[in-house]
Amino acid sequence: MQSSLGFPILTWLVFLPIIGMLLVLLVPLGKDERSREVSHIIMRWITVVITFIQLILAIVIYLNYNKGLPGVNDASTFQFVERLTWINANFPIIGHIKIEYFLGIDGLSVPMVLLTAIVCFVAVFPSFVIEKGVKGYFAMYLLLDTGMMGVFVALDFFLFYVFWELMLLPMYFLIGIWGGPRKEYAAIKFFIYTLVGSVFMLLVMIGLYYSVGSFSIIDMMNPENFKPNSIFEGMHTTIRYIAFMALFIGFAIKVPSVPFHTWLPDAHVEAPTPISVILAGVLLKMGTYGMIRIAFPIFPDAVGYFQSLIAWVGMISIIYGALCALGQHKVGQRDFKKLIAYSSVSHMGYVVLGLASMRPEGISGAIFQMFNHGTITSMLFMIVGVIYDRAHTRGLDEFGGLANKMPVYTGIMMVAFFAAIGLPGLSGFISEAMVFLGAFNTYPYLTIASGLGIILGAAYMLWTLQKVFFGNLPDRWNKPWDPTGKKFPGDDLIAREYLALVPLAIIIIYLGVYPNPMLSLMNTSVNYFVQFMKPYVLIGNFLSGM
Amino acid sequence: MSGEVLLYIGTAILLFPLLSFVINLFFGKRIGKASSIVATSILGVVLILSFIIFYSKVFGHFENKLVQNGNILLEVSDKILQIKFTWLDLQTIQLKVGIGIDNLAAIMLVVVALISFLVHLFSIEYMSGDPRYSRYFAYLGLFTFSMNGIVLANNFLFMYIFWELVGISSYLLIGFWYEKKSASDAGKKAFLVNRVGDLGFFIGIMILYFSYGTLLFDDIFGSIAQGRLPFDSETILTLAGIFVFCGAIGKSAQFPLHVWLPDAMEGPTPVSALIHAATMVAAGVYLTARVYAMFTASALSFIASIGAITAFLAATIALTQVDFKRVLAYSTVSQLGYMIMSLGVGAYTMGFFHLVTHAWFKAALFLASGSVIHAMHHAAHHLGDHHTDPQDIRNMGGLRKTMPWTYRTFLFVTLAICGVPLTSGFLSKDGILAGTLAYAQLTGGWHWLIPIAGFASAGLTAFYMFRLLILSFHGEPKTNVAKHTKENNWIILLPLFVLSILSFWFFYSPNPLDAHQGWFPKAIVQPKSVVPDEQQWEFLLINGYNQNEHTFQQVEHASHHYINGFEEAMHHAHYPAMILSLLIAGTGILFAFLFYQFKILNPDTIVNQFPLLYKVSYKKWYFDEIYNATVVAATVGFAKISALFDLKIIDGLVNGSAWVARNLGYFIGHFDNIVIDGLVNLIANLTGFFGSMVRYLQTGRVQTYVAFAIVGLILLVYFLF
Amino acid sequence: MLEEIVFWFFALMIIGSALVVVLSRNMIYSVFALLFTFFGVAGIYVLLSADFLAVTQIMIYIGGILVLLIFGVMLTSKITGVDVKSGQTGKVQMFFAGIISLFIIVLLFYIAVSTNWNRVESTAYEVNSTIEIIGKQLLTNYLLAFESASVLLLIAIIGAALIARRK
Amino acid sequence: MGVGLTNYIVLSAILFGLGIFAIITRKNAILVLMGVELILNSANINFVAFAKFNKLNIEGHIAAIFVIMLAAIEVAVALAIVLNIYQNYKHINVDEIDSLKE
Repeated sequence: MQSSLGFPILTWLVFLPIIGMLLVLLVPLGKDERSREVSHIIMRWITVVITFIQLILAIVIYLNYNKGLPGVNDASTFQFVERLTWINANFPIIGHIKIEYFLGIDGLSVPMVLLTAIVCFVAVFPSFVIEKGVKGYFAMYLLLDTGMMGVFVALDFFLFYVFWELMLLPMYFLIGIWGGPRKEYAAIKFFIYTLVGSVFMLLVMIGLYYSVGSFSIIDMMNPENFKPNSIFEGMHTTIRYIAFMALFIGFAIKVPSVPFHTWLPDAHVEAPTPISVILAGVLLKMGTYGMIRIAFPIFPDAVGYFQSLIAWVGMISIIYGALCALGQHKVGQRDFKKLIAYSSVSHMGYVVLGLASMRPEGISGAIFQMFNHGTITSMLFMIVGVIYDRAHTRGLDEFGGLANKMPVYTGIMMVAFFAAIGLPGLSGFISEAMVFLGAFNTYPYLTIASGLGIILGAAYMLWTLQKVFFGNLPDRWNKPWDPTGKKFPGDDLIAREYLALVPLAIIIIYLGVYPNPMLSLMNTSVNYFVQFMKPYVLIGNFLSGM
Repeated sequence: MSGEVLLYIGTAILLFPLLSFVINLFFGKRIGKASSIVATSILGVVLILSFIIFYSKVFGHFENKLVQNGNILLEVSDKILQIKFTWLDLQTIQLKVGIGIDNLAAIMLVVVALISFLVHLFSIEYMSGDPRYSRYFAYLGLFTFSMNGIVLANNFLFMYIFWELVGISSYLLIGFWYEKKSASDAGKKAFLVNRVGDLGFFIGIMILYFSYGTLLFDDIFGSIAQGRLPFDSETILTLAGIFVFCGAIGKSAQFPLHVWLPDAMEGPTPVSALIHAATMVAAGVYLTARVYAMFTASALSFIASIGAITAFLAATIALTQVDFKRVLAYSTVSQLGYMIMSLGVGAYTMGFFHLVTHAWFKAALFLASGSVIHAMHHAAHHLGDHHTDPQDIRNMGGLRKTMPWTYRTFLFVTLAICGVPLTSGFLSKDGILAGTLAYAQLTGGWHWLIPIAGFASAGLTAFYMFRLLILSFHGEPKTNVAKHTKENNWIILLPLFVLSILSFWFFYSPNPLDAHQGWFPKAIVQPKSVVPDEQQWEFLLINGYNQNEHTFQQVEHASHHYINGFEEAMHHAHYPAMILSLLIAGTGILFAFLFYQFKILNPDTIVNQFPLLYKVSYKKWYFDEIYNATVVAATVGFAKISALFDLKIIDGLVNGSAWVARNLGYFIGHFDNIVIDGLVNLIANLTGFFGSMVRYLQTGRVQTYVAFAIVGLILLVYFLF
Repeated sequence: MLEEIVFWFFALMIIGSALVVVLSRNMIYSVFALLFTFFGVAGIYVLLSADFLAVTQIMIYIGGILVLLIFGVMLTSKITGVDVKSGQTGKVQMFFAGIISLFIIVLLFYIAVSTNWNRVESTAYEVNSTIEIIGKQLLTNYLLAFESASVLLLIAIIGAALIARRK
Repeated sequence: MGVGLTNYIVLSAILFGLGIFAIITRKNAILVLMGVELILNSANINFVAFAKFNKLNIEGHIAAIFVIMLAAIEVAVALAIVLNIYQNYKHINVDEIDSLKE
């Protein structure tokens, strides 16, 4: 099926940043201070323009997306499909290998494509403060963009894996070179954790290939495609359970779910602000996206077997993450960013819980939560970045009374904080409520226990709010942030920060009041997905008609 | 007016305060002082619209009508006017929401709009000079919007949404002076304590959603009435009711979550009047009334007990408090307990009636206290005295002379809250006490404790309210500040007058001794319970009475017949309850005068005689201490443990495995170096040897390369031909 | 007959002087021997009825390139003349180079002889001069190449000047 | 035996071989350059000879013209490079300029 737009929009979407990367690499670095400054500005704006075009492409996709087609395991209803043979050769020993360049999107991936485009665009603005190795930074940034976008549109498992790994490397360098004091530790930790997950994925992928004879994820979803006597043939076999678990752990590391989460706080604390934004905003979603795109539909029988375990993982992540976040007020470096990193663990727990529910509300809520967490947490990290840029510290105990010094900033911050708490009228509420409503049907007690996460979430957020923004300003911050007035004229936000924060705030409020534009995108696919999984899994079906 | 028009007006009422919020938030700085005028005039419009709705709905008649307009369904009947539309569309599941106006909502709208308007008016003067003047009015707008949302919600989802939104506006307003740590602490505490209640509320919602797949009140109650129970179990139905009631426990500051309300007095006083006395805290009562039909007998007993405990507990605490606003706060808690208790025992109408009357006089009390504090504050400021706490009643006294009008209104509304005849307070309180008596008679056993708690609190209320009045207004000024107070201007006094006038009986009933002769009981009739008959009190079952047609007119005709056994018992209990409550209130007032006015009895002797009792009361039954020591400490402790666990154990494991892997790596590295590398090196050396041979060819000289190229050419030609 | 004599004269002149170019130990000799080589080639051109080319050969090669080369020699050989002699590399290299050169000569010789050249010799003097034809061709069929060549020349001039310039 | 095409080709072959010899053996960069000139001349002889023995096809002449022109350019640029090398190394011995090895 040809792309419905007459040009391969997904390819453009994915590889546009590569073009941007080449452009950035071609910008000559001047010899003296001023010409170098000029070339930095050029590189920054190249990145802004490229990501902006990407955003526009994503919006074009959104506008032309047909909401009536389900996708999921039906290759003919994927949209904007591009399918070419990429590698098709006979190899000695391993035999015939056919790998396709197979891109396409459905309701499960469209929200993620939009999210990636939005987050990559807004995260460029906090990148403006990077002064060291600007060329390498933006080149890596754009490469990372390609990798992430590729993961969300690839339908060939091998291609998916390639993009997955492609994303890993720039991230490693971005943390390892432009990070904080313990950057090497954080970078290598991130790298090894993710690599472990990738290895699991690779093994299962190869096994699936020999069982199915194709790398197409869609082919793998159909049990009839499994060759007789191949390792994954049949249903409810031990090897399938093991394979599912391997995939699940691989993705859970990325989510990250407790107990595979400890790379996240370190990576966040050390990463520069924009990279934290991307890490929390997009990268974490790849884990849950992988579950719903690959792990669940390929091994539905194993999902049924492990379903309650998955729900437990979600519930523990929610509560444990929230407790750890609360604990940051008392333990350790009392780092603002670490607190938000743990809150991410907690919020991504909602996604896992929602997925485990296998109900339309739960899964829609989970995908919506992925999107919302992407926007909200991006905002939170940028908010931390704003004061870090000014005060060069992120200690929770070192501030106070910022509300008087920076009123607009505080106002915008409140939107993000309250959205994270799950205040109605902001997008976080709807997705969390949907997750809860869905999950309660399948796992009532676990859901009630997860409810504690809401209270704890409010506790650590309000505590932070009080410590950092309320009260009186310590004397050391009384003077202007920047005495020269060049970098930060005035105390409050500067235009660049408005550009990054205000669009996100608008999205959060808009989707909080009127979520249907996002829900309608995924409805058909989610319902189809639920129907597809239904024979294998536990669904709270007290309600007649469901 | 036709039903559709009323619904549009209702939508306007909902959205106008939001407009005020947006205007003041974004343009407040620019328009400066005018922000108060903008906000107040918007609220004025809302007030007028609310009166229109009130009049049309309560005294009007509507033809049944259904209008489907695209996604939006308009439903008009005598019972309720409502809009339903799909908000969350998941194709297979469509979550419908909407707004509905029935008599309950119509009356509540007027309460909210009027008090909100008066508080806006009051604040123009009270808040003048505050650096965040416009922000204050923005928050008030947000609050009024959310409160109207609660009132108009016809489904659990909207109810919950606006429930949280009032929570957040309350948080913002309590912590309005956030430079004070105590203020931001109080805001945080209020929000978190409410969150605990809200979690219960949300669990209740989840149970109901799971069972019925919808969140509209109509549909849920309809399904229960058809005998479909959650999890097919009456116990779960009871539990669902109690969980939903948890929301009310939080918001209406009922035992055991009442601890946030007194602290909330850190907010500006008009806010206390609006949110923490009259409207938001009454939302819990409103919610209980709204979903009254789904409570089983057990759930109602639970509600009644919680109410009774709260009423008594808060009254005992109020006895010894010295902060003007805290006394009023505990009084509020106590009165809210009354309302909840009333709903719990089955006196539905009287409970809601008390909500309305209490809203007027409690708002008046708070605004009067605001007037006093404002005057004290100005006097202290004038004298340059920054040590005298303007809220401490031990610093007042003699204000009767300096602030005569405030005193008069305060006196009148104090009489109202004590339940003295000719006031609205008497009507509602008397009704509630009669209800508890009837309830105890009909059920017996330990339920007799409920009327006892009710009467005891009535007496205590009379005592502490007069203690407050006497200590602050009578006698001689105890400080210089009190002596120099001045009466406030009309902007402050006008709301007081309006509210105290509304506390006269004649607004509600022609007979100052019996509320049942007024319009109120006819407008607010107890909804027919939808729970299975065997799960409800027999005396609450409505006999031969079609709840779907309880219009004003029909009820008027039916008023001589009791709708159920409870009504009858309550009617019989009316006079005993009245006499008893008058006696007890009179005793309370008398003692207050004996103690504080005539000084015949010395309060200190009592304190010395019962130090424990005094301490318990003064320390608020140690609730804060107990919570801090248990729940808060445990949570923070768990948080600390988790954070440390994460840092040391999980991360330790990760780093430990990294360490193991590294050392394994070293070991393998050495093994590699010696054994495997030996082999590899051999091969490598061989390769290297050949390489170095070839290397001689690589001289780096262009000439050599040319020579090779030519040799190559020759060979090529040779082999090709 | 005359043609043969002329051919052999020039051929020997070319080979002889080229040998001197290649073998002479003195650079100045080499350069001057090159002059004769070029001159001989010009003669061969005349023999091949390429009159314009012959003139060009003399003008450019002898008048331009050779002069440049002499300049190069003068500028680089320290003017004292110490290093005017350009010693050849070792004998081994000479030997190998000789073999390679011989091989290639033999190879080409073999090719030249063994190939059946489909030659259609024109009547030698059909036209008086090739100048007119070349001129027309250059400005019609080969215009682009011609112009490119001029641009190339310009670039080369600038480039050469830039490279040779002292820092 | 008349003077045929073969004569010219053989002549050019010899000239070519000598040019190669010069390039390989000579140390001095300028002499290497001269070798190149010899090669170019041998090529030109071929062009013109083939032109003559192919109905006096003028294309051969034009090719030769361009070769001459290229030779001029080459010498100019090459000499410039040689001078530059001379400035850096103080000699122009090609076999000692072997930084390509590294």
